[in-house]
Amino acid sequence: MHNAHRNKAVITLWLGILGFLGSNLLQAAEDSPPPLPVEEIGNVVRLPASYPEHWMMIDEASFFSMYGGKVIILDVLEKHPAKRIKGMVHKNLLGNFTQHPSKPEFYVLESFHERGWRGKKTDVFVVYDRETLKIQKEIVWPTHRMQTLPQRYTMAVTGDEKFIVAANFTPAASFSVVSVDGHELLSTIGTPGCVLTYPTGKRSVSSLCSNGGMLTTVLDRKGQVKAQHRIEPFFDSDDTPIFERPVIVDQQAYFPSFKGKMHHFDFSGEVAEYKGSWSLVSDEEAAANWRPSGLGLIDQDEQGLVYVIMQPDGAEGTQTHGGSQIWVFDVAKQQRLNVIDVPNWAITLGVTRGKEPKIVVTNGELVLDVLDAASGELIQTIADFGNVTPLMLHKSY
Amino acid sequence: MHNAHRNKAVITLWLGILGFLGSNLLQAAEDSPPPLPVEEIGNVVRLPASYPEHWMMIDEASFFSMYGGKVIILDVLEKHPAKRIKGMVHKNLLGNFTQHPSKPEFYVLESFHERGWRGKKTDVFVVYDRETLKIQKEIVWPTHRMQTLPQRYTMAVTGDEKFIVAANFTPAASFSVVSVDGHELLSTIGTPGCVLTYPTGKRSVSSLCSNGGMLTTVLDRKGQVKAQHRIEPFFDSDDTPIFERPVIVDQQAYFPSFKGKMHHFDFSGEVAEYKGSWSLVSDEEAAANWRPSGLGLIDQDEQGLVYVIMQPDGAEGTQTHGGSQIWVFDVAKQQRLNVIDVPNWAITLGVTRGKEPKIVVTNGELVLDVLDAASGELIQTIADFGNVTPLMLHKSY
Amino acid sequence: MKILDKILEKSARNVAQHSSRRSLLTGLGTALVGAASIPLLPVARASDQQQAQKPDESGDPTSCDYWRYCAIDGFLCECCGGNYNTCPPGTEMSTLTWIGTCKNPTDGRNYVISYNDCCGVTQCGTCLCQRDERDRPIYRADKSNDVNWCLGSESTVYHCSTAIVVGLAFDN
Amino acid sequence: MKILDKILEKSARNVAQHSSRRSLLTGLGTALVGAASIPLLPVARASDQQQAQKPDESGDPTSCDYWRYCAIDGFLCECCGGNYNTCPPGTEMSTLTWIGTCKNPTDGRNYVISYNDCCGVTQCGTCLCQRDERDRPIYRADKSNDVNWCLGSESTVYHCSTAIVVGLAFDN
Repeated sequence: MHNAHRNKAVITLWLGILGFLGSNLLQAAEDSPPPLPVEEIGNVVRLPASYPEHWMMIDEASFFSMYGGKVIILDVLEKHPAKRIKGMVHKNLLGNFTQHPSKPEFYVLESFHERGWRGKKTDVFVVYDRETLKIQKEIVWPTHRMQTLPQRYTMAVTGDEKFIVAANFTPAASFSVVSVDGHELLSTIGTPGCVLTYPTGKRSVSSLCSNGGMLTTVLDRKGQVKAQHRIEPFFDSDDTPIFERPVIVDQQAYFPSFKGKMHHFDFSGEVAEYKGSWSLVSDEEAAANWRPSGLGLIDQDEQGLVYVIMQPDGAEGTQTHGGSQIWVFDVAKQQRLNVIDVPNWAITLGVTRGKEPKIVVTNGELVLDVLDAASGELIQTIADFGNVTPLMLHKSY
Repeated sequence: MHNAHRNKAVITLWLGILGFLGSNLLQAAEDSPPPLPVEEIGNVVRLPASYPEHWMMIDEASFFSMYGGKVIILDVLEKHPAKRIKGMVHKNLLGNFTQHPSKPEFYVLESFHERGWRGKKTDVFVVYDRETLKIQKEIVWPTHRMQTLPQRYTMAVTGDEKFIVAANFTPAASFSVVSVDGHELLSTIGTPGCVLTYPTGKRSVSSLCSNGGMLTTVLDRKGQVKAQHRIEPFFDSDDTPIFERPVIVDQQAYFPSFKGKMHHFDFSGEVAEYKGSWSLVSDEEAAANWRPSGLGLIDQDEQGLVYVIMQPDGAEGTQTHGGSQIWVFDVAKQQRLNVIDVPNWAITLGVTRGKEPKIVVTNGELVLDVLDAASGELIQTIADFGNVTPLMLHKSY
Repeated sequence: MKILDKILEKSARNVAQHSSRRSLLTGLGTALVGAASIPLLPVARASDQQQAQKPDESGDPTSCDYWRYCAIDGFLCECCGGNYNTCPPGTEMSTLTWIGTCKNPTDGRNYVISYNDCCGVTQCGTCLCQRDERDRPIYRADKSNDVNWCLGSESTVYHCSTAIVVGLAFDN
Repeated sequence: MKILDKILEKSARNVAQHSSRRSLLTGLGTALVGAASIPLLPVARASDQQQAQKPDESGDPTSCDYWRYCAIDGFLCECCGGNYNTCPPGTEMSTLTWIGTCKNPTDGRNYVISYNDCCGVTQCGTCLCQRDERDRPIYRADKSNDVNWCLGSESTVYHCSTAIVVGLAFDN
């Protein structure tokens, strides 16, 4: 992190209260140190183009004042409370957020009324530069973006890293495609009955459907629709609902059901392929109603381990309320490796990048607990970082 | 308070989950009561054109998310926490607020950027209808309104009730004039070195000046400047500063100084007239540094008594930090009548209208304590009304 | 939910001056996925029937436990200057909604409840109530309360939620 | 201020997940009344002087007690990704400011401090610090911190405040 020096003349406005004169410096007693120098005005911090592994991007939904939503860039291992915040960007009215994995930029899709809450509504897609947190480009959106509580897959970057796809909901469902090169809006593609944008293969997008199936939309090199494929229903949206929030490990997607079944999709090909399901819970645990629960209830580390918030005594209606434990799975082996008791409930979790991952948890008091992923031990609790409702946690890149 | 019934057809959207048929009603067992009727959709509450005396207009500055500022209309005597809120209106980016004393309308002067925090800024003057809380008219403002922490006199209605005047700050100081009839912007009048809009006489506006004097601007019947009069300095803005927040009782204005001198102005004539000063504190109290302090630190009841927040051990820098007592004065007799120990500090106070006034205090935890003005006794504490920073309290009309 | 209630009630006390967090924050109003695949259906209004007995309902609409709120997730209009079936002044009631099925404990019948949001004023910010019974993710938008259902209103800004009886459920 | 500190520190604990209220909320940046009557004045920069001793300053810029903050009222940029004299990324430093005079306890000199706000990002919302020494109401805008001093910037949205040494005070 270094400063961008702007060579701006120091202009001070007030006559009479300023008495700084060069001659004063000369009059300083020889024994006393010289006075502090006049400092430059206009300096602004610059961030690195690639963020350290222990930073997280906190989606502060600002649920009580949605005009003030923001993404807070936070160093979750910093011990000094005052030095944890690295920067913030605005994200209006439950704006959507995603990041490019290798290019130093991220994206916010947000809505504005001409007068705060009234007047013409405009949705805009905004490209932020990671180093300056300045807007590189703004695209006026062609339709109504999806506006919900924060999700990881309302927007995504495609497998080839060349397109950003973003879900719309008017309430008819569609998604729009933006090029990474040049940031041009390329197309808007209807996905009747199916929502969200799970990156699939190189240039495909899968969406989850009301009939319990999946729809994969294949894009061509110009970001236009090439084909759409419907995958037959694999769950019942009334009786055996799943979370719309999968974890995707090496293009293998895992969608937990409300009751703890794990549905596996292969997203590595051009079209999503259903690979069956297995259970996160034993028969005993199922009888005790141990269930996945939470908002951002699932994430993975870079070693491929998957972390899921689990609640005991789950019931109809408690599916997003969070839980008291985090279960760690090797999803390839369909094996539970560890159980972590969280210190103070867990509503959302996010896992940092790197070989020594940390679990960051939005706890029951809506502040963050940082846990060591291996030992489960509490490293620190982070409150007071400009937060009110930090509902979703993203890795940084 | 009665409902505005909108005769809207009940349209329900979901096939399959609805099984309501008239025939079901007929099948109800004879012993059991009939089912609940289908209810109308689209009803909206209407408020009375004149609000009860025990309602207050709470200026929620929303200091941590200024896009979400609002005026909360609150019944401060209602015992049921859920029934205290009567309505809310938006007030963006520390918007200014004032009310017409006899016409069922109030005014918000607020600012919007085209995109929340970015893009073209527009200031707008908004007329709200008291009964519907709907916007009657919006005027795009010709310059930059004054944007500060809430004040009572950034806007005001003139003595003849025919004009609304509102302060600007670009940072050059001026005010603009809007007609009450027709709500037309009439003029913008420079007030070099002088700020705020204290209503004076029928159609004059006084402003407080950096040189320690006052400027009275006289308007003509068309809301144009007719004359400006400078009143010579009566305090030193460096050494004997006063609060810019007077109480105005029957067109007699009282401006407390930081150290407890009360400066009296006669605002009943065309031009403000300085009437000298007297002390709120005895020599002993002055020695103990009892001083006025707070944000909305002063208000009056309809019997003409004046209530001031006082702090012990006052010092340079504590002038807006609030205090532990409220002192009650008969300002005509220059006499202190009562001292009230507040339960939990006081930052701002407002007094309700009527013969049995209540003092509403924004306390040290930024929630409201309601006190009986006569006895000083705590009636109730009001938290949890959509508030974060309720920095200013206004009577309702 | 009991555990969560405890935690969040504790939290609510801590943030007393901020707002009640009666339960976890997860929703807004009501939505409509796959509008393309699910047809819209106007439903007949009940005719006013003259009957000896009066319809029967009890409970406290200021409480999150009120029977009509079984699938709600949002600020209760009852606390915001409106009530359980009427919007606060200055707001507009959404026409798009999501729907729950709740049992009236007094007459034992299941009713279809439409959770119409009130739109066009800054968030009410008090009496947050999250029940979520039979709430489904956004792929079943007809039952999803995580969507901002003010999307079809003049202003898309969410203020609070009502709970309106729109009919008897099938099983009655 | 000590009493208030106690009260507000208690309050701050209560709203820990909301923000620190290190002291009362009363201000934003710096302003300029009577711009018409007070001329603007560019002030000469200090030439870099080669001296044996180094300028001396101590204290913790993350603490509201830091000497430069004697007249501040706002969120400390030191906590927001910037520091005491540098704005956080993505913001713009205001050119209009208000000014205080603070004593450096290390060298015993009084310095003129310019409280330049950082503008153009939603409120930082932490490390609120209110000192207000020699702060004056808006009729003396040069010394007033209740005004939004982002008014002259590209965005008028206030994020946090810096405390920049711009010279020695007269009495040195």
